[in-house]
Amino acid sequence: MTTFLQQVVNGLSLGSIYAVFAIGCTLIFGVLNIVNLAQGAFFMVGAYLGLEIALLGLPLPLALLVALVGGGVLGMASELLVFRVLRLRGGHKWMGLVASLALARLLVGVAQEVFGTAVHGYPPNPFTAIVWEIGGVRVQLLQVIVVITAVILMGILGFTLQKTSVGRAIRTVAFSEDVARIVGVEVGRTILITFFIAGALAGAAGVLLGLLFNVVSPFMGEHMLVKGLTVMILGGLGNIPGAVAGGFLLGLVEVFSVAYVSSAFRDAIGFGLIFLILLVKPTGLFSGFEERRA
Amino acid sequence: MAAAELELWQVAKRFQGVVAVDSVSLTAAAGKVTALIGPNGSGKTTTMNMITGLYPTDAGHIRLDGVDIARLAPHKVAALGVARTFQNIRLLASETTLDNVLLGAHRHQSASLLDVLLGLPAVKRSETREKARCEALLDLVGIAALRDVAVGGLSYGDRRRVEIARALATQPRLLLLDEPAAGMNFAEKRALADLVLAIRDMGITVLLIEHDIEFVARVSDHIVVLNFGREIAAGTPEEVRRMPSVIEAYLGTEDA
Amino acid sequence: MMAALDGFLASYGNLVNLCLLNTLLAYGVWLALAANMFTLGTGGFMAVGAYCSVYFTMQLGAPFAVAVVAGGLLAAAVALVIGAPVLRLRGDYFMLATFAFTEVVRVIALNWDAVTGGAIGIYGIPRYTETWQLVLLVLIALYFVFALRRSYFGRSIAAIRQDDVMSEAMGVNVFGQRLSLFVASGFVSGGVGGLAAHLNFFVGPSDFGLLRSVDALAYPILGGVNALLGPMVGAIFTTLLPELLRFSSQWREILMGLLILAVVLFLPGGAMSLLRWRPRKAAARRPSTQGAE
Amino acid sequence: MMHARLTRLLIAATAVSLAAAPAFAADVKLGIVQSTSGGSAALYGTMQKNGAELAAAEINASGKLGDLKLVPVHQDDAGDRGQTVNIFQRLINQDKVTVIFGPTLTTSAFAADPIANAAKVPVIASSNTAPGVPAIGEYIFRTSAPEAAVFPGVLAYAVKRYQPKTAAQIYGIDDVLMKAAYGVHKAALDKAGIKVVATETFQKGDVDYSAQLTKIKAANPDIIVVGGLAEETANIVRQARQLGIPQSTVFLGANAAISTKLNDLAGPAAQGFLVGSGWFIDFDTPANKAFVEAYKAKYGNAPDTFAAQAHAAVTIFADAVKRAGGVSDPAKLRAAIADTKDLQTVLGPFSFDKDREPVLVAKVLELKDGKFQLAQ
Repeated sequence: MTTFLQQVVNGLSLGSIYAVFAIGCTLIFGVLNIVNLAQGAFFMVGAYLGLEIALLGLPLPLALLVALVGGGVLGMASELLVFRVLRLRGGHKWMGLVASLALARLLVGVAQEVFGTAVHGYPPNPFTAIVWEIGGVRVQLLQVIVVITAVILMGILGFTLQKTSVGRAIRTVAFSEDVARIVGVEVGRTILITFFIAGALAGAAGVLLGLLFNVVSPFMGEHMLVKGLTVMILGGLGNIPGAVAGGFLLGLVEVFSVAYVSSAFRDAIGFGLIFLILLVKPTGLFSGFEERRA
Repeated sequence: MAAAELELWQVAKRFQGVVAVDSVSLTAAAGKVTALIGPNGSGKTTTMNMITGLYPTDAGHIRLDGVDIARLAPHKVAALGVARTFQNIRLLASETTLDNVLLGAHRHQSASLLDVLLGLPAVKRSETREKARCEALLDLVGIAALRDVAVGGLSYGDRRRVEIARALATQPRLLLLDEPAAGMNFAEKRALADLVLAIRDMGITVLLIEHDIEFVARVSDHIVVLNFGREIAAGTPEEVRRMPSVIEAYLGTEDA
Repeated sequence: MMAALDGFLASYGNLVNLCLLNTLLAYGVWLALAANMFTLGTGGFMAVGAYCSVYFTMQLGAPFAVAVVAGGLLAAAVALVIGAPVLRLRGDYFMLATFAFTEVVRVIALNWDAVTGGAIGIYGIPRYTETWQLVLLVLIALYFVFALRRSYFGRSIAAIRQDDVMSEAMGVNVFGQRLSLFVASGFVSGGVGGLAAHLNFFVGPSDFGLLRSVDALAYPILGGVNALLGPMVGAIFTTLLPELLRFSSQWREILMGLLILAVVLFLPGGAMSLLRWRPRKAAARRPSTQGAE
Repeated sequence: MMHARLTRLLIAATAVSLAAAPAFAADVKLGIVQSTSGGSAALYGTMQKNGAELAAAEINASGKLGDLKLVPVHQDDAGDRGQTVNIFQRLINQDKVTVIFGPTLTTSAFAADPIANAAKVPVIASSNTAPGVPAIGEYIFRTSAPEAAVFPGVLAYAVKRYQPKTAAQIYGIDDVLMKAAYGVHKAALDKAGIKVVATETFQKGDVDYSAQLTKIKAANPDIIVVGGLAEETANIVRQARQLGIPQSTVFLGANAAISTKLNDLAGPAAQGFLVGSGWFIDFDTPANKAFVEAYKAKYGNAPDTFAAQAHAAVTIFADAVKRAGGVSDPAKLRAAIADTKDLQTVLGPFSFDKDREPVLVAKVLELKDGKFQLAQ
């Protein structure tokens, strides 16, 4: 039982980061029906930006903020330099995938040039040292902070989408660009904001992961991208509450497939699961509260 | 290649609980022009999509010469001799007129994949035959001169004609036309009406959806009026025109 | 003259082989892309073909040609099995399902030591793949694609790519054609896997992951899906690029990213759209609107 | 007129380039094939490139080879086997290199080494530790000690000091190096009569090992054997301690885990970590001290075991060139490399055995107070 609860704690803290990252991916899909494969690179850059701030001895909230803004700016840049150009030029949707992957490659190359190929860790912080042991289950303060931060970020996003004019604009564009234009939404600006939010979430996820697991490297984004895509499928493409639930679910599935099946088949179980979900219920496990239909 | 009779019996369709077609029964008599009219949202295009197999029906029968086609995949419905045009013209913009029409002839090509890969003469034979047939159809709809032009650059009326030629290239026994006259000027509509009658005279049953009552009255042998997913009236153009329920349905939409 | 060729091949033989192999793969992927199937399953099919063919040559002692065909057939069979359900999915879901397939294959390869050697892979594979074989296969592939494109199948495939609903209504068996193309794509990918395995003495699971699938997709897309030679141009371009940029050492990754971005942004129809060569006389009058979906 | 001038210009240019083209007779070209981009391979590829280039520069400066000058030609294969083969072909047939140092990845070695072997160009690898690499051919050598050469010593030491009865194993299942290391570890544990109570795996790019470690914790082993690179091992050790696996449960690592990164990333959690290696940064010999200093001065960071093994590879080659009296006869050069006996390198006295595997005094190291020290 202790082991079980410990695995739940492990899964939830990992899942919260998956969720934050995947929300960004799914948000862009919901609005534009495209997958931005550069999100993983934004995640990586966010982790480095946070690391640089932390190495300067500045407080961690500031590191998170810088990563948020940095990731967001990169997100906007990807829209302005790549996706908008492609839309204007009538490029096929495939081109967006290839282009975003090239962008990711570029950013990884730059990161390697600037930060080197070695893995870096965040400087020791007081939170890692504090560990509670509740009935044999060990919970780190850092895990709690990461999960709470993730929940707060998701809360802010939810509030923004549901209650603010920006959120309404995003939802309108997601519903239909034409309708949005008719009711006077500035579509271009709204898409730009969407990319900012998605990039910011990726950047924030980078800092959270870097902090919790102490690993920052130029190649960390690719791995996360795969997780993000998996979560998107679990939750249903474009479904934000689904991505939240899917993130936590993937965290738990990974942990429990290690715990009760075998770590050698962890990924086979994860991917086998999404393969089945796609075949049986392609709209995702959580399509009950899906906001839009294609 | 005799004209086919289409019979719908209590056909229904809903989308996520929203009723699009409640219960429609109608008959398109063989070799006649039947028009399906009604206000926007009355279920006309949904009905047409069910006939062509695009949407599975939720209830009822769709029979083509007595054979139920409600559960067939669209290409199988097409193989039974049902062809259609689309309300929002669906052509391959970068392809030429002839190539677009040749797509309709797809199911009449007789060369196998092996013939194609080995470059056997059967390929050329089949292609030449179908090309000739399609060119004749271009002539029939009056756009022979546009044969090698990419359809993206054609006028609205011409593109509708390409769609009709493409549908005819499938050699249908039943032709479904979804708002064929939309966006056409007076002269074009007249020519189109003549074309529809000519098609009927070729022995093809025609079922058309149209808003232009003048046009409908001109070409139709029989009219079915839909509202709120049900047929509310049916008869010859003269009969339908006098029915109070029809007038009400049309006036009603102006209020909404 | 022959001596010059020999000298060239001694230095660049592997590069030539890779260009040919990737060209073949590009046409395999093109088969899927041509009907709007954005498949990330290529890596998985290659793995199936590679391991199967190596099993045939090394364990069963089968002739090389038999082994490659067996690899292709097994990959085609797998494509048939997963294709039937997966093809019912819409665009992005299809892409993600094939991606999941490739990853599942990779994890199986990592764990099925008896056949795949696990992470260590299989080494000491005899070198059977020859340049002339690859040239011949590329020529055959080119001819088949050429014949297919200009036939009525080519027309219906192009129609499926642009508007599958309309194509279906016109009597084209969209599902049947997609499935056939997917299976054919699996066959070619599996065959290429077998050829690749017998080129460089070694196969391992890291050869066939997501990156392999993405690279394979990039070939025809960068070259141009609408042109006969597009996949070949894309494959050769992408294969030569890292070698051509070798002078830039550490900047290579960055330059590659930039160059691919430039191609995508400035030539959204692929590199072949540079030529704008059209076989029919209507070319000049074609409108510039493209990629309508 | 214009034409004539252009032609003359072209002729002149050709003449100049022809004159410049042949290398000086005194140049010895060293092909260095290491991944400096393309994912995790770049982590240790860069280290090896640096180590090899440093060694070449030092040898040139020392004048040990007389008028022979070592000219390193580095090529990045981006961890991609296809590119490795391309590079080997070109280095051998076009650049006419005398020797190749590398490649970074074992999988690349299996694909590319046969080409060099056929062309009689010696290859000295410094990071391929999987079994079977030198067996590719008699021109293939390595300075990287295979796991089998170092781990039994480490385990013997651990048995003597802690008397473990049970062990858990965790390793990178998709990494050739680690999969091979796992096999060696397992065999050694079995031989020592230690029961393996849990076997867990992870994959490249994983950062969270808590699920595996929670499982291991439940099995309560006396020791934990990790088959992972330094970065991975560091996180495993750190997360294990966070999950409450006590400091008394000692970690044993693979050869590849020796890096200052281990301490940087794991911190005090790694206290007591045991590993075996041919080299460690505080290895107290004049050659190694000079190497560490020079490396730090030139590249701004500390060398790791891969850098040292690459440095040793070049040193061994230079020594063989001297003994062979030049590089004109590949067979003689090969024989000289193979005959390397007790050569002083940064790894200590170095020899090749008859299978062209390194013979090194494997040292058992313990991470104490942030530093690898000889275990006492």
